[in-house]
Amino acid sequence: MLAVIHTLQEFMTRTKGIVYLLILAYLIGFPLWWRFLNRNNKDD
Amino acid sequence: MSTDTGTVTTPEAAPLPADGGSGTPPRRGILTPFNVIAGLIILLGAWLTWQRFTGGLGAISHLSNNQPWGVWIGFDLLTGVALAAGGYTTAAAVYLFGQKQYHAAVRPAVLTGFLGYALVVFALLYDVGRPLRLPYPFVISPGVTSVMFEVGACVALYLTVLFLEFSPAPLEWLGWTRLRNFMIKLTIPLTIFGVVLSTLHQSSLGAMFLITPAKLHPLWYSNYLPVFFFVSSIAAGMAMVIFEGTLSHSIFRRQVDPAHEEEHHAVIFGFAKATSLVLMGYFGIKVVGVAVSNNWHLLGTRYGLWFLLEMLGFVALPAFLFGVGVREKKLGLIRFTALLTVLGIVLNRLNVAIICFNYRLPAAQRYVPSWKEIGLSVFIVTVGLVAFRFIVTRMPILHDDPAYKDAH
Amino acid sequence: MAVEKADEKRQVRWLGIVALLVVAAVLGLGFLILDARAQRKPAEPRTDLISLEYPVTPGHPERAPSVFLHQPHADLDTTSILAGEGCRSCHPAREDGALSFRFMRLNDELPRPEMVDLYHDRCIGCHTGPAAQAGRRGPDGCGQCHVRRPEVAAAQANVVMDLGLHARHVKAFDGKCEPCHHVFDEATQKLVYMKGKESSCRDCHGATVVDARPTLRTACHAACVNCHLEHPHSGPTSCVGCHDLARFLAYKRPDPVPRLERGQPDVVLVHAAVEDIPQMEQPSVPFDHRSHERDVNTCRVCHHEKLLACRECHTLAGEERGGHVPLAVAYHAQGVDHSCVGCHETRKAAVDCAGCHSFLPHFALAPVFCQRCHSGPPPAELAATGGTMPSAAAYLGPRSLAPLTFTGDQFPDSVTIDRLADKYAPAVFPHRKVVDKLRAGIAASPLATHFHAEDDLACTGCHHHSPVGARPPACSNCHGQPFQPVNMNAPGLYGAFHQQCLGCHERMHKPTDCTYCHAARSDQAVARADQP
Amino acid sequence: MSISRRSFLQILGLASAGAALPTTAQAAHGEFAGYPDSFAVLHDQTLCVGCRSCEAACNEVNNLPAPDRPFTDLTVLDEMRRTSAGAYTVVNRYRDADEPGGPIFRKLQCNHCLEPACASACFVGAFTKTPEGAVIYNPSVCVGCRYCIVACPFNVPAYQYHNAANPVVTKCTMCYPRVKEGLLPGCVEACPMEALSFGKRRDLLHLARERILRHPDRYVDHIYGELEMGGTSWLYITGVRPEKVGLREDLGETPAPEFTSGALGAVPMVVGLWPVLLTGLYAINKRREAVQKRNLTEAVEQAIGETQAAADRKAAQTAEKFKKDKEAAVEKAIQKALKEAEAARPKPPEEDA
Repeated sequence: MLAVIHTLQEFMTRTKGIVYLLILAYLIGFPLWWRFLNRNNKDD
Repeated sequence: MSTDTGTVTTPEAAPLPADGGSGTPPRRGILTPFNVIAGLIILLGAWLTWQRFTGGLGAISHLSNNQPWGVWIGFDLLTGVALAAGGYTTAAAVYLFGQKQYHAAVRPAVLTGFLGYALVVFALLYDVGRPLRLPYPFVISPGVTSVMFEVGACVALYLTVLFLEFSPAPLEWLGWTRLRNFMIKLTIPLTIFGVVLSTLHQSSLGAMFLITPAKLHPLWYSNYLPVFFFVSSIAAGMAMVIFEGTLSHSIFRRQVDPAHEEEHHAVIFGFAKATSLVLMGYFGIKVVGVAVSNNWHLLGTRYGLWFLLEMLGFVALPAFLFGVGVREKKLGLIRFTALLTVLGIVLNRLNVAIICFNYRLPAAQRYVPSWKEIGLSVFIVTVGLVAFRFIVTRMPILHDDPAYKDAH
Repeated sequence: MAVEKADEKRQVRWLGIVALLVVAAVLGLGFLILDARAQRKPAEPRTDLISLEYPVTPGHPERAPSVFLHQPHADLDTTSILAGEGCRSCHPAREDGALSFRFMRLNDELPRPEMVDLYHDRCIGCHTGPAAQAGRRGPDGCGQCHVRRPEVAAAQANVVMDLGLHARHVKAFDGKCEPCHHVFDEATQKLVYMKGKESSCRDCHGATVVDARPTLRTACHAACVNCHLEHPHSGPTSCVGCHDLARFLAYKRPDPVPRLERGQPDVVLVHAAVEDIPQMEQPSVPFDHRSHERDVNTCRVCHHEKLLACRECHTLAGEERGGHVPLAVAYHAQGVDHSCVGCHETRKAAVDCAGCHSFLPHFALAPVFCQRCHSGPPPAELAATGGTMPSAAAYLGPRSLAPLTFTGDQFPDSVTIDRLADKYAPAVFPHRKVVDKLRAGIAASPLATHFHAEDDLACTGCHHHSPVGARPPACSNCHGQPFQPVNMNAPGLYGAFHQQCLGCHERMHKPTDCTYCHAARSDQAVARADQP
Repeated sequence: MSISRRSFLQILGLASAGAALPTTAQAAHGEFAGYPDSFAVLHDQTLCVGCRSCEAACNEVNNLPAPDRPFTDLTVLDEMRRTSAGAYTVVNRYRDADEPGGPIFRKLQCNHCLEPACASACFVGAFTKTPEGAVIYNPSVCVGCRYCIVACPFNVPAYQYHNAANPVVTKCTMCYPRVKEGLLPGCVEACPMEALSFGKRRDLLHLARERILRHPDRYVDHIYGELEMGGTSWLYITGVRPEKVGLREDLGETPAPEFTSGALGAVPMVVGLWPVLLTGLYAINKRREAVQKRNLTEAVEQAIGETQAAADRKAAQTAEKFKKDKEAAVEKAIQKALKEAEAARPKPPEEDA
């Protein structure tokens, strides 16, 4: 499945690309998780 | 504790105009000296802009194939971003670290930050060969292996964050209360996201030079460059808050309400102590930087002396003077030191980008900025000052809008 | 309240000024040191510098070696300071009246304290005594002589008594060898002259004193300088006279250099030691000793240790006394210039030879060349003669160049190379003129003549990698398209022509600009017309 | 730069954040061998005679702007030149003809690194290292930020500073289109001395080693570009130290992308941890403020309660006292009235109160 990686540049392009997508997801998920954490103790 | 406003001899603080400052201050005619000079500079800027976008980069700059980045990157971008760090440091201090007593300093700092970043992007439009393609890295073809991709993303995002953080002031001025209240609710997440973004791109501006060990002088090149740039940006931000606070409280004293005035001293002393702490830490890690690469022998060369000047004269000295200023409660000394720290950051960024870059090239091929480049930088700073004055004299920055007593 | 603010301002100003002064002082001082370090000029080379230092005894703190300039002191010769004694004020006289070139003593063996006192008393004594009275007080402080970073550096060229200079001395002593050459007679423990045993000083005198034999430096000075002093204007007596290489080489030498007669043979039959002859595989080599003497400037080039035959030290298997270098290696060693093959190799760099030889691989000992040298009687014959060797002269090779074997149409006057003509007109290669020029170069050198016996060997300079013959293969047979993986080493035809011709022109100092070989075809030709 | 990438991350203090930091993966992978069978060029500097045919060919093949001085004018070599917007390659003379040993020339152009700094630095990915070996540039995405020119350790890329409309970065492309068609790069084809050999990088390394072995006195035993900056596809064998012909020997063997991989590796860590730390801090502060506020309000209420109780008690006491006084007063008044009545009856009231 994984194409053969020949150069460091190719390797970094692939890995950093995926990392940036993960960052995007994380930044969206974090506030949602925070709201989920504080959902029930409304009065706090 | 002496409560006077330091060295500036001010008449008894003029009572606030009746309408809470939202009305325009009494105008002393259009031709004040500031306006005249600013007008001339803006005209000059316009002419330079025309030359730049008809004759290309070479028409107004000494940028060359050996030195592709000049004063616009070295000063406007690197120094501008570092000095605009006041935004996230103040916001973090007040909202996240619970330093409510500096509450008055938040809005001016966020304004300075926002204008700073706006100017950086404005300057980038001139420096980049194809300004219309600036969004390409995010939409057309991302080059994720580049540190500049990360810088570009963070600066763009942080500019929006700063705009949102700053938005309550104009909204209050416009009276759009419902939107304003919504923005106020966003303050905390925006501040957190702002600090994250700032950490990233302040450090990545340094990381951009990691790729050129062969061209940057070993005393300034280090694997710690990102950490150096980030820590020095904190010091720069706070020093800028003190320096900008001093200026605006004297120039725009009519806008300052007594509450802000009162907090202003607390801000100056508190920030001075914090900056002194950060500067001493920065000095420590820079010495470690020299030790780790074993560059002690380079201190004996001409560049070594220049490095010592930067470290002793513009990092250790301000840290020491700040300490004395805080202990002896000397307002004047703190203001002078804030200026010294700001100049130190300008020197460090120019060293990394220009003065100690391409240090092996013979002197004849080294870069010297053309007066037009410097003229354009002055034009950009002037545009920033005019915008700053426009905003501060209209919007509730240095005073609270009475309609929103529950203020932030 | 106003007062308090005033002195606060004053304090601030004071503090700022003091801080800035400190920083400025540190940096100013730094710049001064840097400038001083940059200004320091490099040490001046002096041929008359003698660095006086006693061999360091470990654990004993030593001062830097002291710097002594001989010439300024020698110049005092005529002044009153040396009170008429001249050189004797430092160089005491030996029993035979000549000067001892050891300072204030006749031999070297002096313990450290005495040596130190000897120098200090004499030097400082004179500096503060007679010199001071004459108004030229010399240094007397320790640091003035024991200079850690002296501005002068020793630059004595070690010179060699070459054959030319030797011939001049022989004429001066009208043929007698006794004045310089001596042998130590064990019996009488004295130096005597022995006819036929004259040899180089270096055979006995080395860098260090060995069982009472003085060092080469002492021996040479004692012999040469004393002699020059005894006979005024006979030769240099100051350090710079010999130790300045340019000056030394400029001394007049007889031209041509007459042969140094020391009973050496004209032609030698080179073979292993008599008892090893049966193990020899190759025939012996007739060696023209006389003609080789003209090619070297001292005997030491070949006789690099002792003035003896090679086989005395280098046995077939290699002995300790021969540095474990077997005889065959001694003759054929590559990379050294005192073996036969090694020396011939260095001659190939000459301008007349470099054209071809820079392309040919170095040290390629092709079998065809063995007979060139090994043309003497085979070992069996040598063994049969039982010791008396046949005269070698008969076996020497031809002296003159054989005429060209190719004549008529087999040997074109010129060749037009037009296969690649494009931007430039075809190149006309003056074949005969070039070959004649090469032959003239070969004929001029006996070495070349001997090795290029069959003259068509010179043809292989260009017609390489193919048998010599009337119809050598065309260049394009092997050189076609460049960078063929099958043979990456062979350049394409375009590259082959230029590498060969331009390479040869460069090394033989011939013109290398494009239009020398072929006129430019395009309009630039006009612009080219005015070029010299 | 003597510390390695992994220690750099620890120094960032991220390792101490407890997260088991995965070292950047390629350290585990070891070196990358690069594209197999990629082409390269070997420049034998000792063969170069400085005739500038390569410059002329390069100009023609890439139809670059005409130079101001013709390519046959060799006086241009009197001063050092570098690649520029109009010239992908230049020949420089590093030793004059009259110096001992004669003139030395060397051709300067892009070295087509195996791990190009320009490709790593470009934030729109305009530079790519092709499997054929050439490093090519895509002007259609280039933003003109010129970071590639900063990043190139050999100072090769150039920029069209005087083109306002569509400036592009210019550099040698190893004649990528020609190579794709199986032709030779322009300069290689034009070089009369064949000082430029074109072929597979593997074969050229063998060729270079063989030439050095065959002529030990002509070459310095070093193939420049075999390892420098992680290896390049333009190799040099020289007759003098590479430094003397402008080939820097202090660049090291670390490929350019590795210099910035440490810093880039720290980015996701910051994004991952800073929000947690800051939100936590904010939550703690808010909680502390809330607790303080609650304590404050309790204290206030308590204070109010006490004052209230005290006030009540006092009020009750005063009321009590007040009542007693009033009764006393009433009592006294009654007494007085009685007394007066007593006195009035026997005699008329002589003195009034």
